[in-house]
Amino acid sequence: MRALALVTATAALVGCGKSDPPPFRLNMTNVVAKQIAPEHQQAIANILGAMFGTPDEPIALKETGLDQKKLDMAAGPVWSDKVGAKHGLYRRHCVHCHGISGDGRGPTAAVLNPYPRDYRMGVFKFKSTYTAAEPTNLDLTKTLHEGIPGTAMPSFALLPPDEVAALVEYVKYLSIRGQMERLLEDHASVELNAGDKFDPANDPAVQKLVMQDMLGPIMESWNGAKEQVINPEDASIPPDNRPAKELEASVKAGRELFYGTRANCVKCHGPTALGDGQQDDYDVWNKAINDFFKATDDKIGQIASLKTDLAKAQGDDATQIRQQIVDAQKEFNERHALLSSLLLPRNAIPRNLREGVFRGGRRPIDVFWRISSGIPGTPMPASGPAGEGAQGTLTQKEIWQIVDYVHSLPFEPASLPQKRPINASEVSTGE
Amino acid sequence: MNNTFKAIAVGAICVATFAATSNAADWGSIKGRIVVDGTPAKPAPLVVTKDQFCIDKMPVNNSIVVGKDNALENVFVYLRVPAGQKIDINPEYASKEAEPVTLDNNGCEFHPHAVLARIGQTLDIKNSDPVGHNTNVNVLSFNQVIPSNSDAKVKVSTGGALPTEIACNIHPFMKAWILVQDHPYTATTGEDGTFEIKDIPAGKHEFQFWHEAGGYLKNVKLKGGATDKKGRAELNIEAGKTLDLGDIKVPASALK
Amino acid sequence: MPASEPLAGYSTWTHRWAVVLACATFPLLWIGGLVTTTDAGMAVPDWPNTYGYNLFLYPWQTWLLGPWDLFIEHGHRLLASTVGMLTIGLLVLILRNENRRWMKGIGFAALALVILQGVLGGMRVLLDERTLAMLHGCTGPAFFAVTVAMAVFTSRSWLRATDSSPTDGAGIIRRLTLVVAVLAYLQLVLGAVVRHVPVDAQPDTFMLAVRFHLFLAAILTLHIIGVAWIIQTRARQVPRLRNLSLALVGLVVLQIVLGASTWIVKFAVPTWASHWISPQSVAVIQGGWTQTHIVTAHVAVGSLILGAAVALALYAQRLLIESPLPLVVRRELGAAI
Amino acid sequence: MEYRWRLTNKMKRLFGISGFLWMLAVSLSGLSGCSGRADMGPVADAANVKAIRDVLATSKGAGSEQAAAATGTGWATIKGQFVFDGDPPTMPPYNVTKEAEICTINGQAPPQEMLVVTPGSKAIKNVVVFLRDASRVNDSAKPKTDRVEFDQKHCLFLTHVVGLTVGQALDIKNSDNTGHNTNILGSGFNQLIPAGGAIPYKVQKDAQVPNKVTCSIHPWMTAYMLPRKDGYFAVSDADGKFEIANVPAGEPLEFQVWHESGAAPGNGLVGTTPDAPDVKWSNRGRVAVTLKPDDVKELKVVVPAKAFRL
Repeated sequence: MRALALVTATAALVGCGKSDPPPFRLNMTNVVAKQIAPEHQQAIANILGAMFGTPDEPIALKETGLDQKKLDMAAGPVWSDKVGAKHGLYRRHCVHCHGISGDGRGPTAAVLNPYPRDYRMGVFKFKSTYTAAEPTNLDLTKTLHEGIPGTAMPSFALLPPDEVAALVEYVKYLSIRGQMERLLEDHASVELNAGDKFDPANDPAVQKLVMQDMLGPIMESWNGAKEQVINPEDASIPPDNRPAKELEASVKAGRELFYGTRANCVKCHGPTALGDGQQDDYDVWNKAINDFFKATDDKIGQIASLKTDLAKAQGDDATQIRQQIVDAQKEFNERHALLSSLLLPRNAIPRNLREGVFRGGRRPIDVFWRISSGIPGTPMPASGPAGEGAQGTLTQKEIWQIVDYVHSLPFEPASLPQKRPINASEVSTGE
Repeated sequence: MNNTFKAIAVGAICVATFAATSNAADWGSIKGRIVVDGTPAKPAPLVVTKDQFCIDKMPVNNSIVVGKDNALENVFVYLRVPAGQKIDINPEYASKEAEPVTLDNNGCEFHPHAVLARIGQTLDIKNSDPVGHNTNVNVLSFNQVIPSNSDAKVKVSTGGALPTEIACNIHPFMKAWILVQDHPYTATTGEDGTFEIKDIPAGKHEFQFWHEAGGYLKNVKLKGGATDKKGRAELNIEAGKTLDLGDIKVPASALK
Repeated sequence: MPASEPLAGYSTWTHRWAVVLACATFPLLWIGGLVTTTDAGMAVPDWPNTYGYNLFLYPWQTWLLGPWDLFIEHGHRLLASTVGMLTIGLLVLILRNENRRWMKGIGFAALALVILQGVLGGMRVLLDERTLAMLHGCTGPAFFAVTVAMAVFTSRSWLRATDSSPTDGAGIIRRLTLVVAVLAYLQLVLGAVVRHVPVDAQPDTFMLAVRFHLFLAAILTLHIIGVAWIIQTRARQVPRLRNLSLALVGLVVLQIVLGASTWIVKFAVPTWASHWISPQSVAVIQGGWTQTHIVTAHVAVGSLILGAAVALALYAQRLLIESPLPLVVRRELGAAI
Repeated sequence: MEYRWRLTNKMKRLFGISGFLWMLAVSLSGLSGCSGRADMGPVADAANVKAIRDVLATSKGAGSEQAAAATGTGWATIKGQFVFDGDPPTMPPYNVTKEAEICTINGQAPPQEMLVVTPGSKAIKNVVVFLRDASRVNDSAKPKTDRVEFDQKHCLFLTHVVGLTVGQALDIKNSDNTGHNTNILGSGFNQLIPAGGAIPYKVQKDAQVPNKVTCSIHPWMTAYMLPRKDGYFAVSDADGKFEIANVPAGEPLEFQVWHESGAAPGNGLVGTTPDAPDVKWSNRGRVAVTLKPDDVKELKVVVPAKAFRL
C-alpha cells in the first residue's frame, strides 16, 4: 500500500513536472475593482517587468537608488555557496508569509492573525517618521531585528547584518514596485479607455509619465525618509532616573490625558485599556478587501434594479440598459471569481495595553513615536504634528506623560476593580 | 500670518503666469442641476454606538442625499485635466487659493460632506463637538486627533483623479469625501442639486460627474449627448457665455 | 522461558543488527527534519559529491567548522550513507541466517527503499524542487517503519509467538492497531505537506492542509487512546502490547504538546488563546535554538509514533489468539452456567 | 456465519475509511505540489519587457551622464543672490515676556527674524545653501579648525544662522547682563551660559538640515546651526548673496536650499532661476546642476512669496 502511495505521489509529481520559477502577479483585487482592460493589465505587467525584473532576477533601477548586490542576495531560490554565503534570503525567511510579490498573501497568510503585511501600499506601521513619510532603513532593520512581539513576525537577530540589510533592501524594492503598480493601475483606470495604447517603448510621453511623474515622487518620499524622523526635543525627554514622585505625577497626568477628550485614547483602547473600545473599524489593507466584498454584493442589487428599469424602458433606452446589465454582470463575474482567494477582512482591534506586549517596540521612544505619528494604515491617529513645523494636538511633554501611563498599565493589577474612567468634564480641554 | 500680503503676492504671480500663457481673456461658465430619476435605495441607517453625544445627535447616512424635487446633493462635477497637462487659471481664483478649506466635525458629521480642495490650499479641520474626533484623510496620509473645540491645519499637497474618503476612526460611521485637484474648476451640487463652475477657459473640456454611491455617473443624458462609461462628457465652453445643462437626470439604479 | 534456550530460527546477530539499523535511522530522520527546518537543503548544491569531493573524502575540518547548514546537510548525507551500509549488512545477515523466504524479500525491499530514498534526496538537491523534498520527507518514515518491522520480525517474542490464553476481541485489537499504523503514516504525509508548501501556493491550500493535519491528529489520538484502553482491559496478559500501547499514549501526549508549541514558535499564540496563554512580549527568534528544535522534535516524534504503531500492529497480529467464541456468546454462556 | 459476515463488513468499512483518508492525503500533496499555485492575472512577457527596458535605459540620459561623470574632474564655483518676489512682509517684534530692560533696545523689542528681506534690493538674508553629498572634497572645503564666536545680546543670538563643519569649535558667549541657556536641539548640548561668560562647544556630528538653537529661559530666542562634514555650504548675507567655491565639476550635484520659513518639506525653499534653464528645482527645494570645470556659475534666484510659510 505504501508502494502504491509512492507511485501515486511520483505520478502526481511527474504530472506537474519541474515547476517554473514563480512570477510577480498583479494586484488582481485592485485590477478588477478598477476595471482595467486586459491589454492594459498586460501593459502594466510589462512596464513593471521592465523596471523591476522578476523574483529570480530583480533589477535595481538607477532611479530607485536600490543596491543591485543586496537585491541579488535576497532574491531568487534558496541555496548556499561554498563559503556558506546564503542566497534567496527572501524565500528562505519571508515568502511563506509575505508572498512572492510582497502582497502579504504567502501560503501561511490565512492562518495568521494579524495577517502578514502587504508591502505594496508602501505603508509601514512601526517607524520613527511622520505619519505620511516612509520608514527609514533603520526602522525596517529594527523590525527585522526585533520582530513584532505578539505576532507571527519573528526576530531575525541571528542573521548577520549584511543579510538583514539585503532583506531590508528587498522589502523596499517590493514596496516601490507595489506603489508603482498602484499608480500605473490608477492611471490605466482613470486615464485610459479600452483600446488606448499604453506603451512606453514607443511613446516618450508615457516614458516621462512612468519615470518622472510616478517613480519620481515615490523615490522622493523614500529618499527623504531620514529627514522626516521625529526627534523629540532633548528638553522634553524624561530622564531615566526620575524620582518616584516625579514619575507618579507624570503617570497621573498621562492617565488624565488618556481618558480626556484631547488625546481620546479611551475611545478605542477602552475604559479598561484592554483594547475593548472601538472595535469595528478596519486598517487600510483590510478595508480594501472589505470594500471589494461590499462592492461585489452591491453589484447584485444594481443588476436587479437595472432589470426593473429595463422592464419599463423602451427603444434606445432599453438597448442601453441591456448593455449596462451585461457590463455589470461581467464585472460581478470577475469579482466573484476572486472572492475565494481573498483573506477574509478582519477588524482592526485596538491594542490591549495591559498585556505589556508592544508590537512596535517597548522602549519609551517607540511608544512615543506610536502616539506622536499614530500607526499609519490603521485607525490609530497621530497626536503629534503631521509634519515638520506643523501644529500637533499634544505637546511632546504630554506625549511623554502618556508614554509613562501606558508603561505603567501592565503593572496596574488588573484583578482589582478597574478605576473609574475620569469624567470628561473633570479634564481640562483647553489649550 | 499675513494673509493679505500673501494673497497679493500670490495674485501677482498668478497674473504673471496668466499673462505669459494666455492672451485672450476668454472665459465661460457651466451650470446645471442634477436630479434623481426614480426613487433611489434608502442608505442603510448608521449604527451609532459610541458617545452619548453622537447618539443624541442622530447623525444620518449621507451617502445619498436627495432634496426637494429629487435634487441630488454631493455630486462632484469637475473639469478633468488629463495627466501631464495644465490648464489656465483665471486670476479671479487667485484670492481663493489663499483661503483655507474648512472641514468641520459637527454633531458627529463632517460638514461639508463633499469637500473640494486645490493643491496648495490649507485644509482647516475643526471640531465643534464636545467630544474628541480624529480625521483620517487618506489621500493626504493625514490622520490626526482633533480635540473638542480645536482645529488642525494641513497643507493640501497630494491629489488624485477621483474623490477619496475622509473618515473618523473613533466614530467609524462618520464619512465624507474630498476631491483634490490642482485647478479650481470643481464643484459639488448643493441642497438644490445645482452646481456652477465659473471662469473656465473657453474651448472644449472634459467634465467628470462622480457621486459616492454611484461612482462614475455613466450614460447620463446631457444636452447633445451623454456621459461615457467613466462618467465624462466633452462640453464646449464658449467665451462670455454660461453653458446651462438644465436638469440632468441620474437614474436611481445608478446610485448603489 | 529462559533466554538461553535455543529458539528455532532466531539469530542474535541478525536481530541486534536490525535493532541497530532502526536506532540509526531515527536520528537520521531527526537530522533530516533539521535540514528542512533550517532550510539547509540547498547548502550543498551537488550530489552525490559534496562540492566536488567524494562524500567520505570531504575534509572533515571544513565540515565541522564550516557553516551550520553545510554541517547539517553534509552530516545528514554521511549518516544516510551509514544507514545504507547497515541495510546492506542486514541483508547479508538475513541471507545467511534466515530461512523465512519473505524475510529475504523484506531485506531486499528495505535496500531498494533506502536507495530510492537516497536518489530522491539527491534529485531534490539537483532539481531544487520542494515537491521532491516532500516526497523525500515521506519516504524516510516509511523506511523507518520497515526497519522497525525487521527488528520485530527477527525478535525473540515474534519467533516464540506464544500466548497461552485466548484474548477477547483480539480481532478488534488487530484491526485497530493496523488502522493506527496507517493513520500515523498519513499524519506524517500531511505534516510533510504542511512543511513543504510551495512558496507561491494559495493561502487556502495551506489552511486546508493545516486543518486536515489537525483533524487527523484528533482522530489518531482517539484511536491510540482507544487501542491502549482495549489492550489494557482485554490483553493485559501480553506485556509487550501493554507497554507498547502505553508508550504510544505517552508519545501522543508529547506530540500534541510539541505540536502546540510548534504553532506558537512559528505563528505566535493564536488570538483566541491569548486569554489563557499570555502572548510573548518579545518576538520568537527565527532559526533560534528553541524554534528549530521544537519544530524538528515534532517531526521526529511523529516518526517515533509511526515506529511504535508499526511494532504494536505487528505484535498484535502475531501474539494475540482470538477466543474460540465471540464475546457476546461467551458472556451468555457464562451467565447460563 | 452471520458473525463472520458482520466482521468482514466492518473490516471493509475500516479499510474503506483509511483508504479514503489516504487518497485525500495523496491528492492533497499533489494539489499543494502544483495546482495550488496563485496563477491569476497577467505576467510580464519577456520580449515586450526587453523593448521597454531598452527604452527606459536610453531615456535616462541624465543617468548615463552620471555614469560618465562619476569620474568628473576639476572644480567649479557656484554663487548667486536670493531675491524676494513680491512685497516683503514686515516682521512683528519679538514677544518679549520678561526682563524687558535687558531684552529690548531703547524699550523696543527687536523685530523677529523669520524672514529678513533687505528693503529696496529685496535681497533675502539667512538662506542656507549646501551640497547634499559631495563625491570628493577640495582642500579649500575640508573641515575647518578656526573657532567661531556665537554671541547673544539683548536676548538675541547675534548670528541668526551659522554653518559649521564637524570638529569645529564654537565659543558660545553671553554679552547680556542675565543668564542664558543655549540648547542646540539634536546635539544633546544644553548649557547655562552665565552673564558675561562663554562656553565652548565642539561640533560632533553633521546634520541634513540646520538644527534649531533656543534658550529655554527666553523662549523667543531662536537661531539655527548647520553642522556639515565638508565646507560646501553658504548662508546668504544681507545682500542675499552666497558663494560656494571649489565644488566637484563635471558631475551632477544636488544642493539643498533651506530657509527657516521655507514652505517645502523640511523647510526647503523652492525658488526659480529663470536665467539658468539647466538648473532643476525639486519641490523640496533641491537644486540639481552639473558644472563645467573652472566654471563660475552665477545664479539669480527669485523666490516667490508663497515659497515661505508665514
